[in-house]
Amino acid sequence: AGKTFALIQYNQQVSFFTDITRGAQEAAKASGDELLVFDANNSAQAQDSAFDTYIQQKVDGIIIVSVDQNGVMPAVRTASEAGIPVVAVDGVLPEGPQKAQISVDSYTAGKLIGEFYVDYVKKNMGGKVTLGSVGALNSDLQNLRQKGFDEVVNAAGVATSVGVVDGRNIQDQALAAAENLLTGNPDLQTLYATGEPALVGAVAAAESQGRTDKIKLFGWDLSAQAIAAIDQGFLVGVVQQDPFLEGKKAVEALVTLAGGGSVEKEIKVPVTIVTKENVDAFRAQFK
Amino acid sequence: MTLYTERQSGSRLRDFFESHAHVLSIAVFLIACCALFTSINDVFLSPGNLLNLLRQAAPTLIVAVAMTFVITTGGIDLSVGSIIALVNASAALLLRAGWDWPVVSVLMLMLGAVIGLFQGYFVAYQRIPAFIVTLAGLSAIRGIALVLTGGFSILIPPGLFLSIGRGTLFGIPSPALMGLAVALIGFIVLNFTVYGRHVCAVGANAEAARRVGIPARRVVASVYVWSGVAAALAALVVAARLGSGSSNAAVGTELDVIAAVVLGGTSLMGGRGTIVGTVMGALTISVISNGLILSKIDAFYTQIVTGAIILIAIWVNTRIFDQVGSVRRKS
Amino acid sequence: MTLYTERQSGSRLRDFFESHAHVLSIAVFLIACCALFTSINDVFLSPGNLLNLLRQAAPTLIVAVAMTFVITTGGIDLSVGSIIALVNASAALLLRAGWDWPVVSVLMLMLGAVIGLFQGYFVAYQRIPAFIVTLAGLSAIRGIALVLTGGFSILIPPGLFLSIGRGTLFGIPSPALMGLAVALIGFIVLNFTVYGRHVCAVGANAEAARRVGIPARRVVASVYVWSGVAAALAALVVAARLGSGSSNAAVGTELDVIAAVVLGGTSLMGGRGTIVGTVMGALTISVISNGLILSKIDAFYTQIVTGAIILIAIWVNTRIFDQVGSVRRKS
Amino acid sequence: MRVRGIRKSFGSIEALRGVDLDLWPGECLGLVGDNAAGKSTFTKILAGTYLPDAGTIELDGKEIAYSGPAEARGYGVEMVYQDLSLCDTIDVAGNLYLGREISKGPFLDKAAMQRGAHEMLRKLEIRIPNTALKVAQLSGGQRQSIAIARSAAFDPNVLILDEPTSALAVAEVEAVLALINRLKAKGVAVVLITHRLQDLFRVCDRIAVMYEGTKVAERAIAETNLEDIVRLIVGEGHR
Amino acid sequence: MRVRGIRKSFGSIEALRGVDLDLWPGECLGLVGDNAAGKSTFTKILAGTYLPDAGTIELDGKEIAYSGPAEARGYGVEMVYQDLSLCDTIDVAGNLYLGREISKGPFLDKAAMQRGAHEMLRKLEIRIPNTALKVAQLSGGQRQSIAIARSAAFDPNVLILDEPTSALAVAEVEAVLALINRLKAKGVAVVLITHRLQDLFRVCDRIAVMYEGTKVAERAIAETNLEDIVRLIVGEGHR
Ligand SMILES: Nc1ncnc2c1ncn2[C@@H]1O[C@H](COP(=O)(O)OP(=O)(O)OP(=O)(O)O)[C@@H](O)[C@H]1O
Ligand SMILES: Nc1ncnc2c1ncn2[C@@H]1O[C@H](COP(=O)(O)OP(=O)(O)OP(=O)(O)O)[C@@H](O)[C@H]1O
Ligand SMILES: O[C@@H]1[C@H](O)[C@H](O)CO[C@H]1O
Ligand SMILES: [Mg+2]
Ligand SMILES: [Mg+2]
Repeated sequence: AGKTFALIQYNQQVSFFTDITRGAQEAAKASGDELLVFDANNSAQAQDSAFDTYIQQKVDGIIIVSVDQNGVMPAVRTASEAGIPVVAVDGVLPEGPQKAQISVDSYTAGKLIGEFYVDYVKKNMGGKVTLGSVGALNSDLQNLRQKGFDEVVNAAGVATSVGVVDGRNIQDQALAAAENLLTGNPDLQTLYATGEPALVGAVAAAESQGRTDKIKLFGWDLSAQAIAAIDQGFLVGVVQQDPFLEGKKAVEALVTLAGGGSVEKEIKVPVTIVTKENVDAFRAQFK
Repeated sequence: MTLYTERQSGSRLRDFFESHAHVLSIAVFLIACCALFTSINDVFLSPGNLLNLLRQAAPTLIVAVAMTFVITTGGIDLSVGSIIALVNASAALLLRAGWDWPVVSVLMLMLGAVIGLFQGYFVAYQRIPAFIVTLAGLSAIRGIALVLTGGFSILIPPGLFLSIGRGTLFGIPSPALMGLAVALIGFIVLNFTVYGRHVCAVGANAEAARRVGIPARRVVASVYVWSGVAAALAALVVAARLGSGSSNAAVGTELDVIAAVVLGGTSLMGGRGTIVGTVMGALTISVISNGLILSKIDAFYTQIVTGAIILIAIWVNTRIFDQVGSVRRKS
Repeated sequence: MTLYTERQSGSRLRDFFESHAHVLSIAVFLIACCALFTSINDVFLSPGNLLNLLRQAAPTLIVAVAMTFVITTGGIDLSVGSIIALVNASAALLLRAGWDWPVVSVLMLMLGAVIGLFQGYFVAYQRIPAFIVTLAGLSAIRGIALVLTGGFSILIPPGLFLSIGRGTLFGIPSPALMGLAVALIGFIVLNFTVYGRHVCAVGANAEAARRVGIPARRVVASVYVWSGVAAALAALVVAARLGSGSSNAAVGTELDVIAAVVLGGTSLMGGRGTIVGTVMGALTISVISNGLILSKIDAFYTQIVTGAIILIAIWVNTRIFDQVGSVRRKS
Repeated sequence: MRVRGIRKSFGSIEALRGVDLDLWPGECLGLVGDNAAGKSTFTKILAGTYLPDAGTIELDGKEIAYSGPAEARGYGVEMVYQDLSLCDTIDVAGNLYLGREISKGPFLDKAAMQRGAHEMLRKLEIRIPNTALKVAQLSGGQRQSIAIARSAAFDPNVLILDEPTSALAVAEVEAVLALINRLKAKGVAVVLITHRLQDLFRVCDRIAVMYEGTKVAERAIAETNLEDIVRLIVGEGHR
Repeated sequence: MRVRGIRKSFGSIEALRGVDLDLWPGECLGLVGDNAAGKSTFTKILAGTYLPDAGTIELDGKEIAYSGPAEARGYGVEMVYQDLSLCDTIDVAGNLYLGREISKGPFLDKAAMQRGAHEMLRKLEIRIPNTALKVAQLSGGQRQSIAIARSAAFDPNVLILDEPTSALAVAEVEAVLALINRLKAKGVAVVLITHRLQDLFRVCDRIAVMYEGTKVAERAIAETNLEDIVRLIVGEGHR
């Protein structure tokens, strides 16, 4: 107890990240340690600078939710050389001195939702559909989610893609892009969204175009809007990571390390594909 | 040799072309874009898509009309995207807390006005460059939205509020109607009222305006109030369309809005503004992003194509202006 | 009654204060910020942290020096963040493909120059507002970076290149040295060369400059070349610092850079620029973000505090200027 | 109007070092002096454009402290500035009515202003074919005419003219001098700054001479002549 | 210099409707005309600032087509513009040497320019206490003096003065007239636009009169007088 840890965040505009922060804060409170949070607001450079500053400040451990997985490595090495343990959350860092990686592997999980999608299309949609995607092309992770998903879906040959539009990780941009995708493809049957802003935008687009009865959505990251859409039935499956747990485990790992213990290099957190069946378990979280 | 003749008064039509060259050329460009996209994809001209287009353009359009006033005074407002985020988040929070939607709407417009007044005060009365005041606003105001939402996107409970964004009247989407109404009001105010004249005067020569007794500072402050109110209105539309409020809304919108205004032919130097041009500028931007998706351009290329199209639009604009206008006025 | 006396020539010191008021007041503000953060946290003044600060400020500083030239001509360059992204991504790709780092570095500076020249051409020779040209650039150039990287971050293989970002000379980080060198060159060029004089003249009165035979268009085009080159240099620093290239780098940097320049006292209206002010403006921005981290401000509040501090800095600046300068010059 | 002890500095330059002046209705005061004597600065203070560092202004025996030119205009003080102070992007009629637009409710009555503008220009014998032209497109003399027409149009009590005829052709100068005489007859107090000394003798009742920020002499028009004024301006023989 | 058939329109306004003019070294040509006659537009074309819509300019018998004012300056054509064309944020010395800075390599030789500036101003009897002042801070007459000093300083072949004395006080006007006579003696061709007709008779050899975009008359100074010129300008009795 009484240690100071720092959490270097990606941004604080998306529930996913805020949940990591909350989980970390709760764990820190429980162990009686101080947690400093830095919001990089999507900037890799700002994360690098924050590392420098925290190293000067001689914190006892750093949690990094990286914007650029490769771009934080020099800072991670410097921190480790200064004797400060680093734990990575969410973005998967390359091989390096970080003590632990707590995340969902986006590529693998992309494949997972891909398999779920293939399954669903075969069972409920006659095995052959059209597919559009709303991505965030500037996000490395979300591109991996697209890649994993596409590979599985293409291999199964169940969908003809009409293309990916760029929601830029901004809700209203994603909405406009999704709307245009829908009007441009009046018979579109399925839509895949790779992150929270994209999914929120896609849900709103389906509603505003009055297409909720003709289209099925799949995507990433629960939100209140997503739960409502699941209830209405047009959002079929959502990959839900457990960011709160990730944040919590990250602090716990640092506490262990600071106490001289050791932790597993890869700390697994479960992903769930949330559907109508299991959505109730998540309601409380998004009130 | 000593033949005293008066000058012929030349063609008024030529004067008309010259003084409206900017607006005419963006009009030509807009039509060209529409023709191009129509030829690529027949969905483009479908009524459904056109209504879509209007609805999507509405938030940008609403803010751009007010921004035309700001830019006409020689100022700029970089904070509009952040104001949208803050109002949009606040509205969602209040609605979720059970407040009535008319109350919330009015309060939100007032919030926009207050923010605008605050910024306008620093620009007009403390003479701090508008770029800086509103850049500070850009950072701080979104920061407030962040604090209010805690980074979560806030669901707006179903209800009448949502029809601000999703309703239709006579088959026309309500955001489009609001956009057109705002544009019409802006057009009348800028061109036909004393206030509009004062806005131009302040932008053309602030010191001269002050010297003839125009309340120059009050006029300058006021345009920021309008851009605050317009951003708030746009925020209500965005919130109602998304059915949620988030501090993540409208990132970067200020640049779209300013691009719309300048594409339309309003001068960044102040003194000269055109609402008709702004409307077409805003539509052009929406048409481009809509048309590119319909044309199934690879999403990776949309940013490149968008940038290129804006540059070409303005370039053609300048060229046409130079041709119609005084040929080779300057060497 | 008919007493003919000459005016006393007043205190030169007062003139000095007046004409340097902006720079003096940002200096005062910077010192005040440093004092404040020192009192909150003793790490702030530690040599390690100060070197950190310099290193962190370097990319902004490098671009801000060039931007001072651009703004002094009355222009603006919104594309610098995107140029950083493109160069940074291209450099990473070339290095990964096994090219030698000196070759890559030179090529990248040339790439920056070419982009700047392209934009400068449209601004100077096609007379399209700089705001629009570089706004189009902001979109298109980052778009190219996106296409090149496919949206993924590119790892730079270990090697000498990385020392551009991480090396030290006499204990001073190499980015800091580059930043200071660029600032020194900028200072000399702007204040003591014929070219620098022409940059001011073009910004003060472009038509007058043209009339006295200054190659006004060439001068205007040139400043965009410098900002392109400076952005490329900053990109190399960033790439070497992070050991990776990404199309996501330096989003929004243009606003930081412009804020640094204007905080320093360069006028957005053109004709008056100060490199010393720019250096202090860039340092102030870095000091604020560094100091806020050290002060353990809740992350949710940093944006608000940053915005507020910028506004206050300029406000104090204006106030002091008004005091030192002609008191109540205008009513 | 009674002005006492006006001082004004810009940085190290003491533009005005204590200037006193009296002005009576229906009279024209000529204000002359070398370049940079402080004439423009002084009259700008009278018109409320600058606030003085020291000194008082009394109007009809009451001391007034302007807060700006709008207020001065409220007292009926009008000025033609040396830099003209026109809005380039606004048309001729708009500039003539700037700050005093004819309106129906909040709306501009453009037709009435165009008509009124024609009338104003006609009275001053100014030939501008089209009052809908932007001011930026006019010649130097035309621009100056507009500034003069504007200042004279709204029944001022005090009219200050800072080198109003510098860019005007012969006939137009005559028209301005005639205008000044008309206004004097109506009881307007006129201050005329000019370097065309011969004009002074055609309209002025008194002449004040400034030198390096002070008033060095004041002469009734009957007591002086051109050579005397020139000598006073240059300050020869007085040092 | 031989100029033929110059035309220039701005939108619907035909500023120049075909103007011919000859100019000889060592002579001063007065160019007069009503406001908006087209004098400034015409001289701007001579100085390369505007390109004509039609017409030719010959210099020493060779036809030249300017591409801009820099080129005209190259031929030794200098002009004082009616709007002065100064850079407000640059100091007095800097404005005097604008475009022709004294340099050591790429570096400005500021000391030499300050010295040179003092010299130039002294020659023209212009009193500006401090050549390091920004031009924005100067009075109207001081600004005009600087524009004149600049144009005359670098041995022009053709010097065009567009109302150079409009804001000058008596002594300064004299200095400018003396300057013109000095330059004439050196073989410079001078074009003087002015509304102070009496000045014409002190320096000009010929007077050209413009009216509504055309040249309507040309008179040798010996053949004419003030009344004649006034009549020519107004166009009375010729219609
Ligand atoms: N805004 C200003 N800033 C600094 N100095 C100024 C300013 N305005 C005037 N001055 C200075 O004040 C002095 C008086 O200037 P002013 O314009 O009043 O002269 P003036 O008598 O009108 O001359 P002119 O006949 O040339 O117009 C000059 O030395 C000038 O440099
Ligand atoms: N840039 C321009 N745009 C449009 N019209 C112009 C422009 N410059 C001049 N004109 C028009 O050309 C005509 C001639 O103007 P010019 O300035 O040459 O007159 P001038 O003889 O110099 O008059 P003044 O004695 O008043 O200076 C005027 O009618 C004017 O309105
Ligand atoms: O993993 C996270 C979240 O899932 C969210 O979609 C934002 O981007 C990613 O980094
Ligand atoms: Mg004056
Ligand atoms: Mg003229």
